[in-house]
Amino acid sequence: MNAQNNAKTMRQDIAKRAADELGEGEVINLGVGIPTLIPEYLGDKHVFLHSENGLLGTGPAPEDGEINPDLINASKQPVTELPGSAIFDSALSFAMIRGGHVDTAVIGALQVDQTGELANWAVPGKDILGVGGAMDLVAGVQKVILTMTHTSKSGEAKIVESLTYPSSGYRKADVLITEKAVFTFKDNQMYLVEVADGVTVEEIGKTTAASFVVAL
Amino acid sequence: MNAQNNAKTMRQDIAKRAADELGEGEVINLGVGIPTLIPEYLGDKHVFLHSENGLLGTGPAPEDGEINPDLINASKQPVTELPGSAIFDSALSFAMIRGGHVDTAVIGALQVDQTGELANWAVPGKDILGVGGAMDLVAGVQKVILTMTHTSKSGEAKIVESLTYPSSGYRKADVLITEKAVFTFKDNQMYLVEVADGVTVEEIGKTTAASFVVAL
Amino acid sequence: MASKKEISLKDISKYIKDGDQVLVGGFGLSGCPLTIVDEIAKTDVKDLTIVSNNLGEPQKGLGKLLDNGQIKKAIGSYFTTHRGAVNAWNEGWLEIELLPQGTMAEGIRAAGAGIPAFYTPTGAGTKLSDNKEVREFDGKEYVLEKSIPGDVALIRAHKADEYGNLVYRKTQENFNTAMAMAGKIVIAEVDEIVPIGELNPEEIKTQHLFVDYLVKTRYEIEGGTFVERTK
Amino acid sequence: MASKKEISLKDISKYIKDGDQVLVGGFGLSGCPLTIVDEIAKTDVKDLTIVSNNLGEPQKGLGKLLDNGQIKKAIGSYFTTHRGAVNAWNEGWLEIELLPQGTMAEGIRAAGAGIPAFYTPTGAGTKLSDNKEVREFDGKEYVLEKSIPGDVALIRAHKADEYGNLVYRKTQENFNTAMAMAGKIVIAEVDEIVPIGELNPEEIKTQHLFVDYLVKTRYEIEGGTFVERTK
Repeated sequence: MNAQNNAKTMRQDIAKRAADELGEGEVINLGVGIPTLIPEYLGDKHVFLHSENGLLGTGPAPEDGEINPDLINASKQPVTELPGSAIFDSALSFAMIRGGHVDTAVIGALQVDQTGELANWAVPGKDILGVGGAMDLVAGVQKVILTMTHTSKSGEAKIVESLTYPSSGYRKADVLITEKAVFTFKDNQMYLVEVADGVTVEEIGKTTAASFVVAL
Repeated sequence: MNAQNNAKTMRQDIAKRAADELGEGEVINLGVGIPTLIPEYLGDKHVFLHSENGLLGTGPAPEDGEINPDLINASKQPVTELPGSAIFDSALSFAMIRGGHVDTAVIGALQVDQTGELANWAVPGKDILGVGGAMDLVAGVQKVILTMTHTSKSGEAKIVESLTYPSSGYRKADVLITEKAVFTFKDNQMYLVEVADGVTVEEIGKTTAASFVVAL
Repeated sequence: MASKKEISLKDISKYIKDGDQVLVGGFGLSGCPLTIVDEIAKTDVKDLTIVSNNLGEPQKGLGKLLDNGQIKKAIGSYFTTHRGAVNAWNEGWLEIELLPQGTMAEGIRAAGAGIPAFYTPTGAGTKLSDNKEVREFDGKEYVLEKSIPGDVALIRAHKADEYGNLVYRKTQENFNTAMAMAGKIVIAEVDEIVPIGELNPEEIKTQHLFVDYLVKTRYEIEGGTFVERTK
Repeated sequence: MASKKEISLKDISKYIKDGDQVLVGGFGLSGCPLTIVDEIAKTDVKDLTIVSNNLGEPQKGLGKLLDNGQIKKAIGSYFTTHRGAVNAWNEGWLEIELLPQGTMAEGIRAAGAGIPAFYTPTGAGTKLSDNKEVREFDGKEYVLEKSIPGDVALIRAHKADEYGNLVYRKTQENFNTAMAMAGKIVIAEVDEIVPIGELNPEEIKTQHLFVDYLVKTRYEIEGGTFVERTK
């Protein structure tokens, strides 16, 4: 992983590292933003992409002339369906999520605390008018992987001692991937398990407003 | 309606009268026993038969060589499917019943009280080992029609002041059809609305251990 | 035989009255009954509570009803697709009830399935469970959610048969089947009504007992989007 | 490519241990995984809690496990199809939990859908709600019912594709999809495993993410009944 100060590369690096976390044959739900870049980095690994609106086996975007506005993903983008895919309704789709049948969700976060509790749907003081499937994913899937930039654009810490943004639920994340580091969470404790090339543990410490155990 | 003292004719008469209660195009669930005879008496009236195990549009029994043991009704008898039928799973089938989407259930009863509360699944002092879909139907459908012989084989009243058999739920029946009479129920009151040919109101009174308003 | 359930577009307004809670299918514009919504936008019906994942876009789908001021309250999971919803809420004339998308789907299905309330892990420990009952099962917290019925459900499918059995085009189904289950009156907008027997019993997604009326759509897919047929 | 999910009949017993709660599909013998049940009847596994609508018939389906004394408790809606169940209950070695059929179906689905409990009107005011919580919503009484999960679910379908997506033959589906959702380990018995892409995405009734293992059935339909193939 390379910590270049370039937003696009940064996002690609995060997506690439997140792709490595996914297991062969897993059912994966990808959130908006960085997670949507993951399919480019899967290589030979085959996973099943689940879309909240009722598709298991989501394929890449169609060619321009092939767009079907009734074949979309949860970001409302036109997609294709891969062989072996299945189509179903929203109630069953969220039964899959809430019931623990989706192996992994890779989602963005606005903030995460040192226990792994996360905030990914609302900003304090702003209108709270959208939540979508965020809380269902957090509550239900087997493994939650967070992908986000290590700090905000203005350099503020997003990894904090305790959340100041509205929580997405009791469920803790399992893995956090930023352009600088990879953390895991276990029993309310955060572990630094990887640093990007050229990044020091000291730098991680400075940009992280939370306690973590170094476990490189 | 003819009150002959012949069990078979008696059952046929009850079924025939029950068929008259069904409206064109209704979705009907038929219980075991007398209700299974109803399709013979529908004439030109078209109704949709719902089977709890997941079929809407149940057709008559197949010819001998045409039996598919995976196409059965809720009595586990082989059936056929009519054009326009739909097949679904048990959870959805009972969602239809409990959610009030089945217009009418025609079911047998062991006892019914003068408010319309009924008992149709267990006999006091005997093993209680089967309930099937009886309580779901009683709780859920729009209209409950009971079909039963007016008294037990030994001549005991089955229409009583209050149930001595285990209740099937709070929901009251709407109509009760026996070989002797037709009753309706409204606001916990029972009304005698029809008597069979040759049957007197006095005879109904003698064989009915419940209060009813004569409303012929 | 023509379907007994088919009605004309001008009859739609007979079934919707001021103050109704109206379930409207769709995830974005896919599966949204655009023709029916257009018809309602032409009427004076008002004070509607709309239950739908989003509120369309400006002058598209439910966005038209919002722009007309016909909506009093919106229940859904994602309102930021239409800036007008955010503005109306800030101005105080639109009430908004935000629900996690899965809770919304399950709540609608529950209403259709005769289940008045259920417990869900989603939203426990968040602002969205403020003022809701929370209860532990096996040491974990769950939120009690009520079912979400509709006076009317307006849904969109691909084909109906003459009885009103429905099938969908790809991911068009989304909330539509659950809403058909939960609506007291259900009107389905379809591309085509086919004769009885043309749909396989196993492929039917929404069974006719859930569907009261059918209308034919005025929208078709052209160039990857939904385009209104100009007569 | 052969399905990665296919296992041999002798491997079935690896996935079921003494004391497990086992969901078994079927309404009567239709949709019951007869081959899997036969295999379990050959093993020593015991103290099972079986969740199934009925307990088969003497020496048929689940009747074999009952006859062998491998079942400690049965949860279902209708036990009188097998007189042995009634006798075992009277003799005191079989515990029985009777549920309305719709409550059972909904409870199994709930377990698979992450819903720990729900309220239902069914059974309110009856002996079957004794010792259950009852609560009013809008002036009407409802019973709180818990979800019904399985350590293992044994189900029966017609065809699987190599991923484990399933389709059924007519009314064979009954409890099978809900059980596939609710089982921690799910083994499906099928007539045939077809290549990826042979099933239409819309016709799939049980999606592969619910299914762990596939086995081929030894039963076929002959003369209107299920007959074991003699090799």
